[in-house]
Amino acid sequence: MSQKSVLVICRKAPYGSSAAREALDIALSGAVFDLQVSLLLLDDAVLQLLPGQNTGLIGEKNLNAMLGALPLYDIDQVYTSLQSLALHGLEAQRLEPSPIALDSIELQALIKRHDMVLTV
Amino acid sequence: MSQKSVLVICRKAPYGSSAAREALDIALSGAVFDLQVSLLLLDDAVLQLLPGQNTGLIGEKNLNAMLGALPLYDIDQVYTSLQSLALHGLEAQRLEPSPIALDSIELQALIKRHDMVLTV
Amino acid sequence: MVQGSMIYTLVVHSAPYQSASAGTALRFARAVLAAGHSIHRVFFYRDGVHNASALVSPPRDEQNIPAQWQQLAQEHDLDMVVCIAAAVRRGVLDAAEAKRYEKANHNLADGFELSGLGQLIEAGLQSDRVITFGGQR
Amino acid sequence: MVQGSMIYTLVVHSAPYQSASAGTALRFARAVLAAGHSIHRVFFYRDGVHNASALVSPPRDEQNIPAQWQQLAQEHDLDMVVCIAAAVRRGVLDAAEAKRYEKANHNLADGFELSGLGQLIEAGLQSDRVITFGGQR
Amino acid sequence: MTLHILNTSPSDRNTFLSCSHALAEEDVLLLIEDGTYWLLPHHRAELARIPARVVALSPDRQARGIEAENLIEVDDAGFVELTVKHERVVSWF
Amino acid sequence: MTLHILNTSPSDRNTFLSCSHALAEEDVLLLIEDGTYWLLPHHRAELARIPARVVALSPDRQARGIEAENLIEVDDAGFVELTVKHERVVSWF
Repeated sequence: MSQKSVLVICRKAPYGSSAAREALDIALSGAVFDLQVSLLLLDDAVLQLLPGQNTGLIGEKNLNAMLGALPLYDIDQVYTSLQSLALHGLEAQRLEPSPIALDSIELQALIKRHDMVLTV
Repeated sequence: MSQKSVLVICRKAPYGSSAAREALDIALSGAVFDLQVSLLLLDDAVLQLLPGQNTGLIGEKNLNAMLGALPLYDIDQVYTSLQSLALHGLEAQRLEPSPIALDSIELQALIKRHDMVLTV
Repeated sequence: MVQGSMIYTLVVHSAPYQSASAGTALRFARAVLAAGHSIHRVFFYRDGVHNASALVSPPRDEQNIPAQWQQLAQEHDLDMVVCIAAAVRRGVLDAAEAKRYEKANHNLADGFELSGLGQLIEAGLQSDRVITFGGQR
Repeated sequence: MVQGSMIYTLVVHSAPYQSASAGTALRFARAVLAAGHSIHRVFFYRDGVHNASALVSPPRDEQNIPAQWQQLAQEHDLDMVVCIAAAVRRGVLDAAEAKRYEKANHNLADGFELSGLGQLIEAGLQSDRVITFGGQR
Repeated sequence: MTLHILNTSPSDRNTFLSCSHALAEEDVLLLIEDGTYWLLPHHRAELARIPARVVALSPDRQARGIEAENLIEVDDAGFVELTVKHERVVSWF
Repeated sequence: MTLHILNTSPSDRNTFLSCSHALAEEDVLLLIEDGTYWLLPHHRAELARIPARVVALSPDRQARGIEAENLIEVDDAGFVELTVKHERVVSWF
């Protein structure tokens, strides 16, 4: 069997629910099993990339810090859409890790080049 | 203790989750305990009032039929907002049971005249 | 009770992990008690019934919300009621319900009690403030 | 297996009552099998782990989704895996996990198995199609 | 070709917009659960602007009391067929 | 006077709109959890159009990496005080 690729899509903010954390867990699992993993953060999920998150008072782990560890798992690139950045008025270069922002055509191409898509 | 009034607000469609059903259960409970109960269906909850629901194939009970039983519990009036009707392009008189549609001022007044508000 | 103190009822609609509101409700309960107010009842409804599971077992570096409710209840003698209709549908049973439904096991944590929606209505009648913590479909 | 038949993996993210998607997943699984395709695995993740609770006890006039999964699995020898990390956090335990976490009871229904996320990845590799059924925050 | 599945009502504009941006012309959009509310007359014009083909899941539409005029729909077996015909499936919820 | 509590992000326009229609001038809107994303610079202008006073829950804002410029915020004790000062509470989620 040839190496399959998986696109993990998350659309949720980091602490409103466990979605962001559990999307990340899928991405890391895919990487551990030597799949080619891409992480696509759309809509509220771009908020996972806001710097300066300080979760001490709400008793949650800092998800942004966990996203910083993605390169250790050979997930070098995080994607978002121009539309998602515009939704919250964010600039890619001010986010951590800084995502690649795709237009519609590129978004469609990203989906097309993956064998499997898992939305969380 | 004088008779208290409770406003039950639901904003969810009938079958996407159990929210609509469990909002109705609270309203009926309040009525059984002799509270003055008002039911306010906002946003997607107006969709609970669409006639002709046929739930046989999805294995759920017909929620619209259950709403028809509200008068038996002395909950004679269901409220919505003009904004909620406009959201889905619906007319109050074509809905069952037909709700009273409130503008913003009336909505604020409805909230103000209840002792307690429970959102589901 | 301090002067000007109030009586609260809290209604919890979400499970831990499902919505941040499960954690917010717990923080709010602590702050209410710290301010000298009293809590007449915490009522767990909808998916919030999972806050009363004895089997929730988070990793050590994550908060255990059911355990924290239990501890708070013990320290302040809280009345924690879980809607029985919402709970049995979702698989949260005490010994009596387990027997009624012929289940070998039960999982309602100590300190919680299954009862009807009437307990929410009654709590509303007895309280100055009723606050709902929700956050799901 | 009929000619042109496909291998599926289904991923279920929501609990019964939480989202209609719990019911949709079950209907889809039935239709997949009726069409002569095969299901390599049904993987229960996030709040979907509650589909595997042995304690769910709906009123008689409501569908019992966990029981229906069990029946379907028995008829078609389905492999139903529940994400262990998602499950123990939410209070869905088998006997081994109950022992590990020192709980007196366990509640994983027969026919379901707790295992790691690797089982989702492996299923994806073995399947022609992977379909996610979700619907919550 | 990708099958996109949408299960959110028109009140969730954002899920619809993200889904429609991700839809290629040769893709198909399947409306299920509360996604079938997109078939209400009020929402048809916006739905029609989607460049891809749109299909609805009939049991879910019927449950909600929505009329079936001028639309292509499938039953659960047809849902399965759609997943056979498309190389991958993306769920939007 | 009513305290309204909103915990949804600006991507859920509908919850925000319903809440703002229900807000009387003398009411207060408390932003908690993902509702604190309304404090992002991009959303401030729309938030400012609300006729009522707006307050944010500080621990939730800090967790999300949102800056606190020019806004009134409360800690958990302040949240409780707000519920004392208002006759009733309406939660929007």
